[in-house]
Amino acid sequence: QAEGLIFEIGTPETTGVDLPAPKGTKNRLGGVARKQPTGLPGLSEPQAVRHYMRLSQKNYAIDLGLFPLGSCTMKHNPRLNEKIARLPGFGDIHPLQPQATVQGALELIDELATWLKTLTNMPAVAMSPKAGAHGEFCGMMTIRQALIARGEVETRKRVLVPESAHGTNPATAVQCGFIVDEIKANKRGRVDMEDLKAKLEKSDDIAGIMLTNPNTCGLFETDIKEIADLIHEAGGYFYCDGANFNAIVGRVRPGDLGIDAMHINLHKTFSTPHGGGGPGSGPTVLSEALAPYAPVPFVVKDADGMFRLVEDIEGVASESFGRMAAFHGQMGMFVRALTYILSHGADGLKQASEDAVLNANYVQARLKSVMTAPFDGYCMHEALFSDAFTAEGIETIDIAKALIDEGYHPMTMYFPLVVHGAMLIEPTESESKAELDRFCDALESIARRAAQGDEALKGAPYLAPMRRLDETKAARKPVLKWEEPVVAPPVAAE
Amino acid sequence: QAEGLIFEIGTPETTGVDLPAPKGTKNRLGGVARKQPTGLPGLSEPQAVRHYMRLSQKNYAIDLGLFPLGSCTMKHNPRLNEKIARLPGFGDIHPLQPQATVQGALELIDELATWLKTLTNMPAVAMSPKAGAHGEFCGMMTIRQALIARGEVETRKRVLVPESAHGTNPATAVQCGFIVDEIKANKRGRVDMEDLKAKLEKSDDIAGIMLTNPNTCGLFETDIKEIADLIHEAGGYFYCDGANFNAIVGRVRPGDLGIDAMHINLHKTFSTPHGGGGPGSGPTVLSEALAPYAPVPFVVKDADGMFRLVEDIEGVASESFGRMAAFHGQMGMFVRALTYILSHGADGLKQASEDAVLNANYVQARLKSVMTAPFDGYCMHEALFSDAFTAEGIETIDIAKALIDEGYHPMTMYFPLVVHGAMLIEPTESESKAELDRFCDALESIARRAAQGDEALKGAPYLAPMRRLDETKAARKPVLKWEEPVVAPPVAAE
Amino acid sequence: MRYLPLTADDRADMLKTIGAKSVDDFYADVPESARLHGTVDGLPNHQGELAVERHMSKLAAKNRAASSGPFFVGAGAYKHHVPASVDMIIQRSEFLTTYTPYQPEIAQGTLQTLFEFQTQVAALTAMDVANASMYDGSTACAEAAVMATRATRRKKVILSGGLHPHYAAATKMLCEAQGIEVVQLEHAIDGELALADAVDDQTACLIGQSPNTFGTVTDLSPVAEAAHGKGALLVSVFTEAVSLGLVTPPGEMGADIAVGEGQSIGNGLNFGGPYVGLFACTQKLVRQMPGRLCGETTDADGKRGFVLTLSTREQHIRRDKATSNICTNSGLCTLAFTAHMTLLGGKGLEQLAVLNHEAACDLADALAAVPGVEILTPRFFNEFAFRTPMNAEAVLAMLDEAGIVGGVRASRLFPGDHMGDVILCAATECTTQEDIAAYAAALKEII
Amino acid sequence: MRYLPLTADDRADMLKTIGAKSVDDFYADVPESARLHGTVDGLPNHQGELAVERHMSKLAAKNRAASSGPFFVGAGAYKHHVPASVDMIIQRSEFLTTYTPYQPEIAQGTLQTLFEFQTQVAALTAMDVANASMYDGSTACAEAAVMATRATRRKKVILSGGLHPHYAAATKMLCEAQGIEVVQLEHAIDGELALADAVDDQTACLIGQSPNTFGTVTDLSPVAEAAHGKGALLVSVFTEAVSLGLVTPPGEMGADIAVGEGQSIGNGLNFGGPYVGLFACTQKLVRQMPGRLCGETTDADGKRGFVLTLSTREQHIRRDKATSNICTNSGLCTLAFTAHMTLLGGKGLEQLAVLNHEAACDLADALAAVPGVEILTPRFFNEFAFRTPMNAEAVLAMLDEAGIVGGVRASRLFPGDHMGDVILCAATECTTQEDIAAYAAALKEII
Repeated sequence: QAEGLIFEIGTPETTGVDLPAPKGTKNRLGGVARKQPTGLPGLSEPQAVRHYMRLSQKNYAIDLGLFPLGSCTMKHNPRLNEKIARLPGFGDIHPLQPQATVQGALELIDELATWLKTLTNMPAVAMSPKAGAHGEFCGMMTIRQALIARGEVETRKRVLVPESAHGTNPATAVQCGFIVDEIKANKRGRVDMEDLKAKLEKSDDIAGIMLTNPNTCGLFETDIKEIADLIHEAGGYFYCDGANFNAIVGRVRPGDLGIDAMHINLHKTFSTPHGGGGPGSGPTVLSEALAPYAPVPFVVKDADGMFRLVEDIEGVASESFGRMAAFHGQMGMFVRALTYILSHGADGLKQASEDAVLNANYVQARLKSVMTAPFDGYCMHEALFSDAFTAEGIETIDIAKALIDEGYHPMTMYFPLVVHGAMLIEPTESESKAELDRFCDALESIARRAAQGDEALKGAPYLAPMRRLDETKAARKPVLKWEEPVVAPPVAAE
Repeated sequence: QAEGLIFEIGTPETTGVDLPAPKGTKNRLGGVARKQPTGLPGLSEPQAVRHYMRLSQKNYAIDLGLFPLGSCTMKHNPRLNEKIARLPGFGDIHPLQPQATVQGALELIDELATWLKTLTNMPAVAMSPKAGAHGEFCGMMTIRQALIARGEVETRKRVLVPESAHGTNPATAVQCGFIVDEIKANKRGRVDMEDLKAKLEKSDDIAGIMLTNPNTCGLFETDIKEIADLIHEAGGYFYCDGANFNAIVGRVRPGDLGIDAMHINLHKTFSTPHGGGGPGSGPTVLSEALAPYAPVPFVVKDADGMFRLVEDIEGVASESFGRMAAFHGQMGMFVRALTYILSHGADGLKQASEDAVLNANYVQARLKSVMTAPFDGYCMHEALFSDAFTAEGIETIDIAKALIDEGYHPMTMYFPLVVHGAMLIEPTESESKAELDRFCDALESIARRAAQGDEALKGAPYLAPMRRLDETKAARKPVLKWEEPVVAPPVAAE
Repeated sequence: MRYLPLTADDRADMLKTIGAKSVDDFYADVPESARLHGTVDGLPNHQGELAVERHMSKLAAKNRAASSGPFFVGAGAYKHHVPASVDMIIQRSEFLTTYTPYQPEIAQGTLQTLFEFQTQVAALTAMDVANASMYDGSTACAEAAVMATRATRRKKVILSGGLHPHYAAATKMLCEAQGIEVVQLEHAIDGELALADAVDDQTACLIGQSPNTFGTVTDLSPVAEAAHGKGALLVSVFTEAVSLGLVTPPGEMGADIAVGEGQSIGNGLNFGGPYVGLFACTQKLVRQMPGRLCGETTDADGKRGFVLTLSTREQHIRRDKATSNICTNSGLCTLAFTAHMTLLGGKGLEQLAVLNHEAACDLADALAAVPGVEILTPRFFNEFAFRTPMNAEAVLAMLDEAGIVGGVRASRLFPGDHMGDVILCAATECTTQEDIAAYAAALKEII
Repeated sequence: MRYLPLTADDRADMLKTIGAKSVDDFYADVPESARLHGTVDGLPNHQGELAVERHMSKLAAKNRAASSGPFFVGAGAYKHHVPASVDMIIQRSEFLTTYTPYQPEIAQGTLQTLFEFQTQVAALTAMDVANASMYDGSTACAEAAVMATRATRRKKVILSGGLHPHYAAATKMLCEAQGIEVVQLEHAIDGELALADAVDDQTACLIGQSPNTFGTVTDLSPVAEAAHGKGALLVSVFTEAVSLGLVTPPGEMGADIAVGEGQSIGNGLNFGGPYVGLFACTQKLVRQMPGRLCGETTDADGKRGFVLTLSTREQHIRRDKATSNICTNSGLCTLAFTAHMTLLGGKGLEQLAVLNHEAACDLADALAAVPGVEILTPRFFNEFAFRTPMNAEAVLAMLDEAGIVGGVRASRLFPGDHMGDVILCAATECTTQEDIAAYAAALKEII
């Protein structure tokens, strides 16, 4: 059933809040007053609740079933984390209250920072980035600032980025003033070391490399330590995209691999809810070489045991590259992530990684006979397939949409780009074997239909709240907001 | 999609809680220890959350749409009430804590009692009944106790109950040791005064009357004051079933009608959530005549301003009929009801009643041309129809089930009994006109099909999570719990 | 008014459709003298969330929350930890804002959870069948007594001296209204077995409790034997559902009916309510049971589904011949119970019970070491009674000043029973070693 | 481990299916020297909810919640009342635990709310179009500056002296990385109009704020005119979204891009994040916009539906040619905003804004009456700056002792700007007359 827009349901007279009547004070706006009312409709509370509940029913969610989006780590979101984040001592404190009144908040940031450093074996972490891409930005800005300090920012402009990289990597590099130089993948889905070495032959313009590990094919970069050595020898820095950290937490510490910076998606690895597209949080761990350039603010513990925010570029922060955003980072996500880390503990985090990898390998093993696994061997926490097995005319998107009819969210489609018609499946550690078996059964049956060229797949989904949507139409003449429909004037009587 | 039972999904080894390991203390049970483990399965938290979320999707609810169950008052449940009930100062206090540590809780009970007395214009209220039927029980027990005090409990056994009464009324009367004598309804859907008078000709065995007002036909008992007078003249008491109080709050005070006792369903009139069948709460207001017999406990305010629980039958409570249940009543519901009352205020409660009645009359007006309205005139907060308009073979249940396919919860069916194939529709004040129009359109179309004898109605619902369920089968050989399926022994090889 | 969707225009349009001048027309049947003009006196007009929240928060702030410090009150309600996901599940709109599942096609969510609940309760109590819950433990107990009289066609009920006095009171009240004789045995810390001596061939049932109000656990098997020997039933009561993970359950003791309070699993303290009454019995008695029952069946397509069943016992069908007048269960509390129990699983419950027992053992040791304290309960699960050399009320008041809620004075529950120096106290998994040490230290200071 | 469904048996079965001996096989590619044996040092093993909740609650208890007493801090984040239903809506599983709506067929819930959000933001700012949100106001401001340089092909950005210094810092950082010159005008309480004088034909945009960090409201129309005269754009910033109900919005002042912080509507303080950046612009600039956009379309059956659109601007398609590297919005905060705004409606927001303004007027009057206090902000909405005869930090510390959180010292935001005696303070609908009286009385006591 279609649910109307609030503009169609509500009226401008209605309100779902009751406020005391204003006293009628003469205003002190000095004439800077709004001229046109917003005209926005209101809904009474019953109407509003129903509107959002009905809309919610058109969404799929982890709480309802497997959400195997590769590289997105859609794992279970513990409800304890939500409860803790709503304690008034966390949810109801202002970022600019006197610091003496928020010592618990500062301690929490410090404690989370400690565990992030412990899990990565890195000496420093910048807590303020607001999402993964913001964390990448933070990492690349510290590299830029280090190059400034070395007097080489004008000469070292080239950043190597594998073709399998997340799209944000090249975008971030460019945003920081770098030039992107793509490196190829080899037949095993890893960085082509020959190509890398060739790119490093001329090394005096190298700023660094941006590499995802485990990479976007779901594979661990076998030569990662050699890559780190080569980059460092070339005078560059090693940025690691930590989007796939979930595969290795508690088993491998990125600091032991020679990296200089890595962002951590708290909303992936440490399960802060994705919320339909955010908010995220992207703390970025830094090596000794980059630590001095970390952004403000950060928390320090003074000799008297008091926690203190360093907010300005001075003193201990005098080499900082600056401030990335207002205030001190995504506190709401910090609370949830710390709750998650303490709940899992050292043993639980390790077990979670292992279960995530086990689940992905199980899916790979169950499906590789009916779908095409482009690379040999075990995968990490996500299983990659190409569309080589499909009959002419059946595409990855058809398989994805057919999964919807089986009651699942599709996998990641057409990414990474190194594989034709990629399907990237990340089940996460939150799935039971029974759930995985049901999923594999469903996907196996779709894959067989795809191999046989079943045209019905092209019409999928049939059972979703909507059929396939016309994205081309949306982009051609974008309708980005609701407008009052133009009522045709009554035809005048002849 | 079918969702398995926890016994099919879970395993006895799994648990969704992490507890510290026991120390291994020698037990002091003196051998009174469980022999057989429960064998109950556990689920991990992700599995449990998904299980309940998936099951929830098989339910209909007010938050999703109109829930026009007559006599149940399925109105919007404000979320503020849920928030307040979870304040640790309300949700996390023990009924037997020292009273000095729960003064706010006692004050809250006293404050809610005050507003219930104000809204009903009654001098006393018993707060401890746990639901509507428990409130009826409370009221009838005070009557019984008053008769004991008068020395007439053995002689005055007869309680008059209209045939339109809720089934709980006769059940309650019997549970209190009374004998039920049914009185008829007249053609206007009210108490037949002639029948009443006839029943009162012999009056020395009359304990009282149990009358619902507004009654279960959704009508105000026109002769209510005369009824009260007649009962009182006969030496009996007037129990009013307050299930339909929602129609008159703020417009009529039951105390002005001559009643002696009335329960109030906090979960109807004051919107504590129905929760799939409870918990309810049924405070019972009492007249001067009955007040001394109220059950313990109750709250009194001492001269020093401290609130105190009277928990035993002594002192001010020496005439009390006793204790109905452990502790002091449904505190969780009291918190929600008081929040509701303060949010609405005197003006809002009145407006809510008026809107509830307006909405019901609108439904009646919109549908009376296609369905059969058995009584003339306006209704109160619910509109009653009979099945007289349907073609042979089409029953009330078919219309109800067809409503499911239109996206609505059915109305109350086959109640009250005074009308053939009754359909009792209570939209409540929580519905907008647009919502009512959609509902009336849907029901109108079903009614037309019913009048034409559309056999397809008998198969409805078609679009619900399940088709019609076989209730006869369920009752014939009841399966009331899950049992491990018996695995057929393997057939021995010949 | 934020909860009312009708606009002024809507109201006018609707009156027009109806053909009424104003809403006053609808109230024309109300006797003139009973019509309220204006609004009720005293109650203020509508207020916004902020104002209401302030008022309610002030009231809440006047109460000491159990989590805010060392807390040792039990005696029928227990401070346990409830997983956060349980509260999230019961706040789900489709569970919170739905009605009794009278339309099973669109209520399978509620019905399946009830079926799972019934199975869990039957397994926990080791009984054949369980219903879909009662208001609370005390009303379940009263209903059990009446049910026993129906089943045996006898009119006498005997209550043990350890039965929770509120349960006893509720049972007496319900029975006496129906002309059933209730015999209350003398209050005793360890006297459940006295029931065996009291039974006679007029007795419908014996009602014993384990753990009882003083915390004493008792194997009621001898009571069951004595009852059955006289054609009577045993009703076995518990107020602490967590004990079922460790203590001999009613079914293993030969009980015919098991009733108890389910609050401990999934439900908060809530100052005494809403709680959830558990009610189970033998297969033989199932058609005598009060309350709702959910049963398995199939739909028109042959798929497994669930419905409320055996409703011919209930008042909306049977009216004055119903088994009880109860027409609600404790739905949402039932859901909380079953969700928490599902998270625990059998193993989890057992471990939780052990932790409770160990905490109580530690508490008993710590208090016993305080000079002048005498532990009175011989065998216990997670609560016990102890004697102090002073008036218990005074001791509790002084503990309160030290920030410790030390328990319930026995004289509050058993007035007139000369228990002025007895305190009932409980420990659970929420009790820390620090809490226990603080209690013992404060008690030492006081007495 | 409560969050992990695999049982030991499952793990063994699955390894068998895979043909691996143990999970160690999967990590064979990890260089030997980087393999961690055992578990990481220092971090304890898994803990139950109760233990974790205790730890976190202790941390929370060390913070003073804004609701716990008189509270007057603003300067970019505001204490407002959020209706209880908003939090219930955002905790709904289908909103909370879903991903970016890349599969529109099963994400219409998220998409339709985004479309409604965009429409609301456009109406509030009086701009043509709005995107589906940015991280927060400060990053929205930085992105607006860069967008202006793209649109004008110029490389210079001028910031007003009243722009929130954190916004200025974030903007400077992003611009300078890309070789964009940033000119910061001198900090001034009432200096937004100085932007008009600073514009030249190298300027990509002027960035002004109203209400600005000192609370001053300014009609930026002359700035827009001056900018447009030189071919530059006006970026109009706000940090208090509630002001849009009362104060001249960006679109009415001729802004080309409007950015601001949406926290005030629907979102709690959360110590600074997550918040929600609002971003709107003129129709002409729409294809230059960063961030996600939701657009209307139809499905294969012709039904209206919504999709993410114009994604050719975004990095997952454009990679190094994207308009921004941002690939998340602030989804759940957006939902909170739009749900609260839907409850308010236009009329409700206007009334809320008036209440805020009146509270601030009362506060200004009360403080102005304290001898030695000088109100510095000439025209304000709900916050203003005032001068005290003492060091502001000392005054705030003494207010703190009196239980009053009195505001932000200007020197925290503008170090080195000789504002040591200036306090920025705000009032909202949560501010009571008692709060104001307590503030004035305490201040009188102190200075």
